[in-house]
Amino acid sequence: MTELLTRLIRKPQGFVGLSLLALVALACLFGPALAPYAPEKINFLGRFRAPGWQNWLGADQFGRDIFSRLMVGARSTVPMALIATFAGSAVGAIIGVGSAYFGGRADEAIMRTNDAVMAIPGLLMALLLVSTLGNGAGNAAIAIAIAFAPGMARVTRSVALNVRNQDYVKAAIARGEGALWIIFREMLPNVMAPIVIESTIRVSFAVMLFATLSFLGVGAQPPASEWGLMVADARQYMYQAPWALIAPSVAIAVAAIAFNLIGDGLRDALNPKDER
Amino acid sequence: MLSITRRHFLAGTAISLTILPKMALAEAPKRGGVLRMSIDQAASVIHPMLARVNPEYLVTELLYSNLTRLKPDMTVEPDLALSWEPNAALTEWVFKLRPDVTFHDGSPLTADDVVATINAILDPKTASPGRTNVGPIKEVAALDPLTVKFTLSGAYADLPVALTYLNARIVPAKVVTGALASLSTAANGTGPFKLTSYEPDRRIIVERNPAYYDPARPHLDRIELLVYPDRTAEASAMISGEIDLLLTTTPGQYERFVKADGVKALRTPSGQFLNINLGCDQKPFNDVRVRQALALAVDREATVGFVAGGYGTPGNDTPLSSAYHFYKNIPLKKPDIAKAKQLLADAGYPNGIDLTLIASDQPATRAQLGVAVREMAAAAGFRINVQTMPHATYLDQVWKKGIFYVGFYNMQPTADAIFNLLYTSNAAWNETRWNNSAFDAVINAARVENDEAKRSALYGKAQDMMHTEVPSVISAFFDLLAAQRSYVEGYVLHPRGSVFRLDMVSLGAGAPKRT
Amino acid sequence: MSLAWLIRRLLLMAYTVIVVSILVFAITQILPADAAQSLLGENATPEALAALRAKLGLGDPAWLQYAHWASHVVTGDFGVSMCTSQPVGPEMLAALSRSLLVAVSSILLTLAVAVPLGVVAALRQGKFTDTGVSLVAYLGVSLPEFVTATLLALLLADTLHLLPATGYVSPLEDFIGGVRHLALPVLTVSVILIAHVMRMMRSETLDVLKSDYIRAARLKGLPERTVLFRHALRNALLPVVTIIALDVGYLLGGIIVIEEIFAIPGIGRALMVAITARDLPSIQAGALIMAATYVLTNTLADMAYALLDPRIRYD
Amino acid sequence: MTAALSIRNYSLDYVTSAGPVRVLHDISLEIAPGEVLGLVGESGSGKSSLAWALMRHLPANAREVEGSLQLGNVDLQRLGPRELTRIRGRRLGMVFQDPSTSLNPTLAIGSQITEALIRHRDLKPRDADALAIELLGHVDLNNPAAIMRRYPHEISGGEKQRVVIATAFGCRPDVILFDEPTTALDVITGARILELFARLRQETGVAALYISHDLALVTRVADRVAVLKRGRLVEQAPAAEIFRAPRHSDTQALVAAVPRPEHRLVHDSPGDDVLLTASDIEVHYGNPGLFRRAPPAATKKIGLNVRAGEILGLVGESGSGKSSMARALTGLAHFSGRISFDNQVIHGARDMNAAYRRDVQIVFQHPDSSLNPRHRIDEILSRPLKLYGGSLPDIPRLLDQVRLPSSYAGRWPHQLSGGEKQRVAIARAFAARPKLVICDEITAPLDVSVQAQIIELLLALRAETGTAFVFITHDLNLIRQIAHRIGVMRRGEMVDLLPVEDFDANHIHSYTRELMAASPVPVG
Repeated sequence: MTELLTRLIRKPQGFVGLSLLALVALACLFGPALAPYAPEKINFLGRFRAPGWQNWLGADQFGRDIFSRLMVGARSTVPMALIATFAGSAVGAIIGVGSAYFGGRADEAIMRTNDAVMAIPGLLMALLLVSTLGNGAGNAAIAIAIAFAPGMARVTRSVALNVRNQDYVKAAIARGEGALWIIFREMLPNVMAPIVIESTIRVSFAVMLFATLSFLGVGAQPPASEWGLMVADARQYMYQAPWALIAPSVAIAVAAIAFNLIGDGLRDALNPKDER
Repeated sequence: MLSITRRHFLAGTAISLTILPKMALAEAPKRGGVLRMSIDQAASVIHPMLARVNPEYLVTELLYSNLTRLKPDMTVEPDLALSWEPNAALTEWVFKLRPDVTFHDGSPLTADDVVATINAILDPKTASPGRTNVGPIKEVAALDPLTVKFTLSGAYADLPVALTYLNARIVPAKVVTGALASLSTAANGTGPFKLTSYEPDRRIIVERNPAYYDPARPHLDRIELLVYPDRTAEASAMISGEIDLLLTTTPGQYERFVKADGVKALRTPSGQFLNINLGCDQKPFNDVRVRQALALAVDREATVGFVAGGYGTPGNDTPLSSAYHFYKNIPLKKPDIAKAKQLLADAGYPNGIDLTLIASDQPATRAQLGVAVREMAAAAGFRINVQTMPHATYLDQVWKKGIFYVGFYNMQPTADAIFNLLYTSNAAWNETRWNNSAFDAVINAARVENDEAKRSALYGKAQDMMHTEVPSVISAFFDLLAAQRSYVEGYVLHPRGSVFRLDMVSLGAGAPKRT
Repeated sequence: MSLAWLIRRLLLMAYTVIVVSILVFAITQILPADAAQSLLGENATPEALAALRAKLGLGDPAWLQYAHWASHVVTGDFGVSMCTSQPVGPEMLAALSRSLLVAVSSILLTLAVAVPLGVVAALRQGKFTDTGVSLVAYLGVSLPEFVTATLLALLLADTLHLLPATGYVSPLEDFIGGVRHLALPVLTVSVILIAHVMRMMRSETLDVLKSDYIRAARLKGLPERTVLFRHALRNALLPVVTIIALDVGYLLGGIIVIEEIFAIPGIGRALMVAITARDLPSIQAGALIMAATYVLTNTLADMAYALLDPRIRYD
Repeated sequence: MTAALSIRNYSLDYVTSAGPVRVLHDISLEIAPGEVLGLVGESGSGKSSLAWALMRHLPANAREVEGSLQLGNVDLQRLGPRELTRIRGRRLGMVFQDPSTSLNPTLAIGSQITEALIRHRDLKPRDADALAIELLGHVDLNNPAAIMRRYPHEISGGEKQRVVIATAFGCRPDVILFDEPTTALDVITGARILELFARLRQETGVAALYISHDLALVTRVADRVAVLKRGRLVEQAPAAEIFRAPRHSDTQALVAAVPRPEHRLVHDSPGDDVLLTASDIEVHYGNPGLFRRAPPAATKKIGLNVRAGEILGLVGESGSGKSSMARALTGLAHFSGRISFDNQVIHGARDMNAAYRRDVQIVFQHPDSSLNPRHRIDEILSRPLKLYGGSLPDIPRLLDQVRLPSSYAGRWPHQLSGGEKQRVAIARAFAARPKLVICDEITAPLDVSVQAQIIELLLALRAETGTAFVFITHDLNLIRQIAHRIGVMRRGEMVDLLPVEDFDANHIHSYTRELMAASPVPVG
């Protein structure tokens, strides 16, 4: 793993990506400790206060300190997106590898159904699921995971297919290894690299999808300090307090860019060509 | 037995109609032109008896007419009915209809149409929201083609006001007996405008009804209603001259309009309010001390600041705002955290109490009030968790059943209407289940009381009882906020929030030429 | 492009549409509050609710409702919306046409901007333009739609008054007005698509330039311009066709937020309004029409791919 | 008279993360006009780097340390990009190794020829078309006009190479570089291409640098041969002499490793009891899709048997069905027909019990893909041991058996060379103490010297354990050195199955004779 990290750091994308991620991770881990005020403390006199020494990033329509809300909100935005993406990727990966391994009619059936599900765009699928499960951050995460699974299944299947045709898989089949051993010990380790790359990039989509769901009012619910919700609320007061809109938007962008850059950096670092 | 003032007051006559046009306008309004108005959500139901939200009330007001109409000062004026007479006991009312009025399809308006319409509204199968709001009507009959007699189940002074209710628009009898449902897609009323095109999600177009009973009105040739779901973008459209008039806006955008040129920001105090309903039949709110403790924890001016953006008036836990006729000016309840804590302790909650406050997601102000109250009440020991949910789920599982949730209501025409709607034991929407017989007695007495002074004393007593017993915490009334281009004339922002009178509107100098 | 392939594609399309309809039907069955309640709102009296549920057939078992509904759809009748009691089919098709208007113009703008930028970034790999272009691409991809929409509206509409801030005008009725009103939404969607397609175009061009046949062309003594335009570009453009087809799904359903902010009554927003109002027929019709459009565009993309790449032969 | 191409004291470095690596040391070579110089060397000898240097197409991290490259009177190193396009193709042509990737897949063949002719022969498009058709006819392609409109994927590998050659010769360059033009082709097609090269060379008198790893082939094509070993010029001599009397030790090793049918390496004869009999085996790939008929069977009713300890050779060109047989015998492909092994009848992969899978092992062609890159060597070897009742301490014994140091147990596959990886694959097969090992072209991708070591290892293991082999290859000379019996396959049919000594008799199948003619014994 460390050797992978050093190779990632050497690449410009990787370096910038990791430093941004470190920033986001800092907010996620020590957010509440760093926050100067309680995120939900309303302050009548502080409404729409411009950024200054009292509120470093200004205050919103309730007079709540935006910097504190950003710090605390990190915890309810990024980890949720991470969990949703990796859950969706795991499910998708298993479907993809399984479908590639069994091949033939099973593969055809699974992939055709998978494509059918992909006919419904991610956001709409998430909306449908959230309206069923009920509004809220937890349900939004589940909805995003389910919406991501078909896409990941498709990517994994194509990677798994060419791993399936490798001779070492054929050798394993020839010597009578069980299907489970082949899928989990022979195929999956070699399919991991592209899965990791693909899901890292999808985390940035998850962060944005999560924010969009909150914007549409079905994701995180007030008074949660989730970034997407902060942007949605701030939009009404954009002309009195533009900072209330800009701060969370920048935060979402930083998180999304971080995962995008790391995804690309990983793609080069894990690229078999420079494995030597 | 009836005092002269009383008769004059109740028996509205055609006289007042003729006065109005001269007094209000300096010189005759310009005829013609196209008005573009934005509405915040699609008017998906244009069936007059089933309309539920403001855009739908607007469309049906353009296409149909009631017997009577509410003026901005909440008093009544004639519409299809020219005059009306109660009997001494206020249990029977006779309405005289305006002669030679025709529906859009040319068929004449007769008393039979009024009878059929009222009966349809009262029929539970129609499921019309107006059923419980048009007054205690037992029976309605046509005495002659232009006269209708209402027989009530009890004395009721406010029938003319009740008949201004938004669903009580008169439709042709042949439609009621034929296909009532056809009104969902086609319109045949007596209103100032006729329906030209109906694409609910995008645009609704109405054009002048040449056969309207008042030749002077409407002034406009055509009105286009456009759906703008996003308030911020809608405000930008108004400032850039895309739209002439908008139905409602938020405090945030209102302040933009105040500064923008060519735009006139409109504001009027109203009786629209958010109430925090306390289930008085279940723990812990069956104990009045808990309710009073919560009422003392809330800083009313602050809620006006936070939730109404400063555009509102603080509430005193009674549903009547200063815009109401029988409003009693009780000194505003000041927050008193120490006393609230003491009351909670007496009620058996020395170290505070955990509660879940439910707020549906429409309108967004419900959750904002929840958040504000949660912070304020925390100091007094209330540990409140605010939970939001989709409006449909809220209606299905929480409304009228929950013990602690946020309600939202437009201003009603009369004090009796609002009390009977929400707080009497047999109220249509008895949310708090307060079921206070003393309070019911006061309201019923006021209902039948003719004497103005006695009636206002009774309503005053009712307000005092709610002020002390706090069945629900009402901390803020909202001003209605809207905006128009400066060249729009004759539009009055009505405190009821769902009356528009676009037939009075005309386009002055500087209006863009629109085909 | 044989008949067998077309038949297979049609069957596949039918299969997809059926799966989507079953999936959407299943999900909408377990919606907490049912359509009757959301329709009647505050004034729903118990008996009115019961009457409406019976009328709408909400009481019967799920599969019966599905069979009943499917039999109608086959004859092209998508049923009537529970809210507006207008026939749902024409409503959704009209919404689809408006969404397609935005989608197609965004795709054209994207191709016109992203393809050249991607190629330039590839040719000047590592130099200033490449990093510059890549940075813009990362930013474009990393901002949620509603942030980009807000910023663009703030800049172009409110401050510079170049474009109308919101509102939809059908180009058929007023072409100039229609185009001006479409400008901002199309620009917002294109910012995201351009970032996505540009990055893809850059990596494709780099791969093609590294291939053997490009080396062979160079070593045949052909000038760099010919190598780039006659040989490299065509092959690098191929994958873009499939990516654009996949993006159509996003363009139809994924830009609900943009349709909301710019008041475009597209199919995305129509579906969202239907979902919040639990209007089953509209949800069904919308999802079905969107799925059919998505599969149709993918089939067209495959055909276009076959025209561009002689190796693909559908027998 | 100036040389057509002269390389003087040329040295080249590649800058890698671990510092500069010297790839070519002080190379001096000359090619007279009309002369063909062969350049032979194993992979990693630097022969391709020299070709790229001449064509001025070196990778970014290449550093030309010293020396000069002269094409006639033109100093190649001082050419700018514009002048280069006047030299490449016009005066210095090139034919590449893999024809299938040297033509643009989405462009018609005709236009890929005429674009070079228009540029270098200054012809108008109409004349260029006519010339192109004439050239295609000249390289023995039938119906050249039709080929002009076809796309690369619609013609065979051999035909594609002829198109590239026609284009190169069509521009009438002074010198053409040939970078292993026949390696990617079948034996017979390769032989035809060499005949074409000889004819065209004779007609046009063009000078050529013929690069290859196959010393035997180069001696038949070139006038003089230069041998390259790890970037150093080891020997230069006329083609005839280099093979008969190699002076330098490295050249001698190269010559010795070239397989010659007459040097038999196996002298014993197999036992009589039959180990395995396969009868009318038809291998099927893919199953009928919704509307697609199932693709035709890869092998048509093949029958063969293997006796205990015997080496059965299977030879044939790609697509002849030999690999399909290997897959059928190990249950990797669906097949109809019967296999009887150890008095047990098998109709498909399902009937192959653990005993069968233990006794019959397979070693694959590509070393890179036969070992799981994410497993260490000891883990790769431990699996068969666990499955077939070996024990972990056996791993050092297995490694030693294939002459690899036991320290390799802890290494990753990508840290081993091609030959070493193939040895690990062989060790994995022998871990099961099998009765029969199927080798599917296991030496094809290896250098001649490494190939010789692998063959020698297999024969030693056979002597030690008595296992039988089915050795599949396209190299007839190699198989005639070790097999007892050889089956010749063509388009899914077994045209011949006869003992090795009968190969010179006259009753052999015409295709077998053609195959023998296409892989002659090196000159001298």
